[in-house]
Amino acid sequence: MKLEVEIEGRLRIVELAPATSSGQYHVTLDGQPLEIEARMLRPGVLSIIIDGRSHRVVLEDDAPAINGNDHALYLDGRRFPYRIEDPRSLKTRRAHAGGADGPKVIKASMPGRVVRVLVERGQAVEANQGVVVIEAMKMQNELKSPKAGTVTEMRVVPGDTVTVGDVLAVID
Amino acid sequence: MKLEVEIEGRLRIVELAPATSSGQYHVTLDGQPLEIEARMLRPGVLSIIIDGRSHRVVLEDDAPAINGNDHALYLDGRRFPYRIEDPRSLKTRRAHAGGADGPKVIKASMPGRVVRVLVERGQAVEANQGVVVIEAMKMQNELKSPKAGTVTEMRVVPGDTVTVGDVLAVID
Amino acid sequence: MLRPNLPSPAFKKILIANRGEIALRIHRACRELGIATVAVYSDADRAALHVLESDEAHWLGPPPASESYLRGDLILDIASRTGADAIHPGYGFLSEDADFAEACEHAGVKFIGPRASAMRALGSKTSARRAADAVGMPRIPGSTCALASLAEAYAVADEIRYPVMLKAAAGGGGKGMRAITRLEDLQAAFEAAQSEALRAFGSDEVYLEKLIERPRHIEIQILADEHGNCLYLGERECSVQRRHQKVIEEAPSAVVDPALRRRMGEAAVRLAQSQGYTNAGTVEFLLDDEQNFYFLEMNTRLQVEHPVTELVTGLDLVHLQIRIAQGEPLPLMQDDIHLRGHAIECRVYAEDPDNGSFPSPGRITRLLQPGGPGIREDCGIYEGWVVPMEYDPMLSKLIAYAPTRELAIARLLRALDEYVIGGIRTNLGLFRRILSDEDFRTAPIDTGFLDRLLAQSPSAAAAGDETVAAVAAAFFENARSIPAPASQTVGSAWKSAARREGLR
Amino acid sequence: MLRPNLPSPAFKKILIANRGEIALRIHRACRELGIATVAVYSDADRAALHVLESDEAHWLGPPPASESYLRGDLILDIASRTGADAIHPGYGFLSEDADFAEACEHAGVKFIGPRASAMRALGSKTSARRAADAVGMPRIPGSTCALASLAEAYAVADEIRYPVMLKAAAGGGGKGMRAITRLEDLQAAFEAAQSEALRAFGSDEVYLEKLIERPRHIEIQILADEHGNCLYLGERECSVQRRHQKVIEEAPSAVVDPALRRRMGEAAVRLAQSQGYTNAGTVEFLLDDEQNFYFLEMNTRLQVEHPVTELVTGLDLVHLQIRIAQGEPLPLMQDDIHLRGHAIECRVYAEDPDNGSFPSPGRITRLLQPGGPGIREDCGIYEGWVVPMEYDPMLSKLIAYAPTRELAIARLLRALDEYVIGGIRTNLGLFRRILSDEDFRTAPIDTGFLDRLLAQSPSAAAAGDETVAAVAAAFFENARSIPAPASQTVGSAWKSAARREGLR
Repeated sequence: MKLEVEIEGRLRIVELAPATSSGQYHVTLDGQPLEIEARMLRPGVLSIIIDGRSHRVVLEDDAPAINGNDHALYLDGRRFPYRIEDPRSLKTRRAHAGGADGPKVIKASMPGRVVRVLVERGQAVEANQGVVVIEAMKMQNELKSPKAGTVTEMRVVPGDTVTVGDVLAVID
Repeated sequence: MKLEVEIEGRLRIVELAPATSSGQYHVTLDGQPLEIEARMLRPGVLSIIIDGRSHRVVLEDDAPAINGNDHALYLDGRRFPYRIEDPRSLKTRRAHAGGADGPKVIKASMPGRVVRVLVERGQAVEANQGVVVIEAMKMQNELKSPKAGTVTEMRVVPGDTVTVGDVLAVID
Repeated sequence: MLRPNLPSPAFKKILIANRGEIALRIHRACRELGIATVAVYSDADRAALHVLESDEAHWLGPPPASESYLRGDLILDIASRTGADAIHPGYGFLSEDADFAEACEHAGVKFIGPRASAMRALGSKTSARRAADAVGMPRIPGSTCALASLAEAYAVADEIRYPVMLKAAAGGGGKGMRAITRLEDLQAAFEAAQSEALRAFGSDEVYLEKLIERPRHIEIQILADEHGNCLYLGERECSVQRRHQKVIEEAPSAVVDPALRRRMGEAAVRLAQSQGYTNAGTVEFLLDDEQNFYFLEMNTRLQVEHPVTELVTGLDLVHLQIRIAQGEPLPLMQDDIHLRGHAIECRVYAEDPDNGSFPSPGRITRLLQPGGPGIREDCGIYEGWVVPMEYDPMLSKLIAYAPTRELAIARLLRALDEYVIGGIRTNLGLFRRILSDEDFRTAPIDTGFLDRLLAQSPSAAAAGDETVAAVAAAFFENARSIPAPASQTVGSAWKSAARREGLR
Repeated sequence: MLRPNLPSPAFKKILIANRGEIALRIHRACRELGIATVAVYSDADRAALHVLESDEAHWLGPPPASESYLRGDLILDIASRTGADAIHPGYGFLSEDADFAEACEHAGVKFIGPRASAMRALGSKTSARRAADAVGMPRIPGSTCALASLAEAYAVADEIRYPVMLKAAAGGGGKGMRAITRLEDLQAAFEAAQSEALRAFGSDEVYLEKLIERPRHIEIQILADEHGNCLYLGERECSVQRRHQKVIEEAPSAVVDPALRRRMGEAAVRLAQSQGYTNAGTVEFLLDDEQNFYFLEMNTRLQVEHPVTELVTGLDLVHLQIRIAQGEPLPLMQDDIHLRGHAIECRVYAEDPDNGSFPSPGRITRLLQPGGPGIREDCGIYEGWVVPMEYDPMLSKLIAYAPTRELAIARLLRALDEYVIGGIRTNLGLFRRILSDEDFRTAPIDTGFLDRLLAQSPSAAAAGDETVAAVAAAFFENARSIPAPASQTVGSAWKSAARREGLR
């Protein structure tokens, strides 16, 4: 099994193959061979021993897709967001990400309830102008326009419940 | 949904029907109606509120079938073995359980390793004579013949690993 | 020595008018004293731990606190229906609501806390300042009551000299606070503080104080029974704050010596006794770098950070609150209180460090909790639980106790290494950073410490090996593409392992 | 007061030659002192908690201890390969093996425990009895060395008078022990004890002692550094035993007053110092009902029940063991040791109460662990782990600390209510029974207490409501027949709840 893992801003190529005895794996990372002993303790909790070093790794499978990352794992108290895909689709997505031009979507960066909508459809906005205010756990978060332009869509009204990644408005 | 629950030596008839609001159930127990608020917190862990009394109940789903019980649950620090089935098969099984006559099987009452086999096939045994010795966690358990008779089957040899309920020998 | 219990009408049942970790902590104390508990819950909390563990549980209303946990009328009604002898309010919600305490008195249900009159006298900042002046307690120079006008503000500031601080009379949590270093900034700050106070607390009363530079926040825990006895249980150091919210608390303070502890403790006791205060309470002070202390305010309830005091005194504050409310005299005297060792508490919050520390409610998908020597966790969460978006983001309090401050810090770092909360984002990483910081370890901290620390970029040498992370990601993906294993081995080799482990 | 640390060659890496809860407990101490850890494991323990938490982990061999945890040669080889400065043996396995301690000394790896010579002098019962006699320590009248013949047994019994007790010289755990009340039973008992001792310990040496009726088992914890300083840290009461195995331990003992504590403590220190003993050790005594104490034996290692001493003294014994082994002088003096509060420990075992308490290894399908104030759990298990059949059935030590014995009992009962271990059978129910027993609560216990309690049938009024159990069983069956819910509500109503909880 060969996988491309995008992690900490780098693309790593990992190949896994079970070795003869149980729990042993031949692994290559970016072409370098590693001998690894691995156990899935329960779904999402992995024990890996590499060269005598013991690591417990925990998968955060319901992780929100902030920053475009699909998954995250915890290792030694640190959270590693990562993405796994085949090289073709990764390049495609990068090509499509585009520059500063074109319509911009404003997404909810935290789950919560919409308490105020500060602009309306068709309205002109400045860069960094407040657009929507979301509240959760007694704290309010004002989402701002990433660029100057016009509000072409406003998808929420006060009282709506939103979750991370929901599109709130579009600015063009 | 109507179920017969054999628990603490009694057969209880339970009917469950979801009520209109979420988590509410109309339940009848042996014909008596109960209003119940129930939540499965995660598989095997249940919260029930009956008449304002709050209970957390935990299912032991891999419970060994000691004493012929298929399941067990924990409530307020007490373990309740129970069995659920339809009345026809229950009666059938009871009818088949039979009396003191007929062949008797000797089953492992704990998981462990067979360290000694004390009798051999064809040998005559007394009631309470030792048949097989199993060891686990530095303790040994001698399994005895439930009646006088002849060893008609001996299914294990020293060194075998057994689990609860495995048939070790048959006496007739 | 502990005095023997006197006979008194013991409570048989207590209603706990709160949620989360503090509701569970109070339930545990009741259980230990043989008292049945009644939990209350909103729609968002049906599956919360305080509901699961209690003996009885009753529904209050919809998720917003104003329709559930703040509904004193519904709570008193449940207390009456269930035959509860007393109500413990915890902290927050109704705990400092004198009207509610009074309603309990009228309904014949004991409110576990001070009487409404003492709560009124010491709960408002301005009336508490007058009470503090009356007992000669040092306080920060400034206005005793709300400023009537901008002109008065100018006059007071001129008298006490700049820098000065504007504060909301009804406030807390940093809302309505403004530091002013120059005369020309006073007008704008005055207006901003008034409008912020009005929005946050429904009152635009503000007052003015001398600004103490690089102060420490030190507070004294007191306990008073209904027979006139009042004790202080040493201090807590709460200088590690962010946006005026406490983040880490410890006991004892690294800078309070026995003589200062005694002076502060005796001042706190005098204040409490002057108003007939009963039950647990905390007197908050600022301490300047010349060991002068200034009265700040009094919290007329149990504090979030009470466990650090419990660990260094060996006492249980909630047990003692209940015994006091039952009418028992305090079972010990001031000379029986000895501090031993050091305790530090972290407030674990659901907040997203990569997103401005905004709240992060949601489902907890994985939870691995620390344990072992010297670790206490007062927690209200479990794996699979959905942290609701309606309430305070505090998930848990992780507390370490050890013979010395140095070892308590090391122990807390060890426990943080064991702790994993997945599915929601938390501030666990923030504690690693604070506890490893040289200034924190050598203790020259003040209330501005954390803001300064966070203004620096984190040191590059973060834990966690990228190579291991990349390989682990591949194993998780590999596991995703094959059926869930029934055993402890990755992939298809699991059967042989199951056999080896005696499972066949 | 704690003395400041002296400079000494600190360990950088320690190999932990053990498994289970004690391996994890030692790992935590190392972490807290900034020392890296090396775990070792057999095939049965690849997924054990001590392996997961350690910095390094190395494979030893197949499951049987004789092929893994008892292989001192393999362990020393791993210590050398990994560059470990020291080996901590825990308890059991190699912890009292003087040959192994000596091999460590030769290999230049520090053995964290006494030197081999002191271990030999105090580890065998007969040589320890001679050492005890030499320092004038009271011991039970009887033979000092192994009985040469049945004739000698008759002579000694005649001199000390019946009832008498035969014991194995190399033994422990009740093996080779026989109580004899009449002359005519001596011969049969002598032969049985000899053959049992030979089978269990490879030596048929037995000795004879006066039988103390209704004794308490009281032991003194000592700590000795390598500079001639030796302290006693108070006593532990371990009278609640079953088949001569400790089940519940507490500190302090309800019957030991300061004067007796001091006499026993000083006797224990004298014994240790007479043999140049270093590091942690425990001197075990029997106490009769007239407060006479008799030397029983010495355990030259850390005990299972050390946490109760840690809780009442506020010290960390494993930290101190490591510092002593590093060559540091003890950081405190006898006058610095003060006992505060009360601690009780339960040894949680995998055993089946419905099946003669036989071992119950297997997979832990559900695990809900207690927490909160005053609860410490030293544990080596987790949900999903398969408890192996090859080792000791101890899963965990649950320990409660509170200001008084009464509250410590109540707290432990509260924690037991929160504790659920599913999939394997455990003795959790036994602790509920002991802690609720009137004799245990009022403390007239002796080493026969538990056998007498278990001979009675349990009281009928067991907890747990059958009606609720029957209804719950139906809900579980209902859940089995529908797909696993993605939310917290039973059955099909889950979607609306998910919406309400903000999950859509």
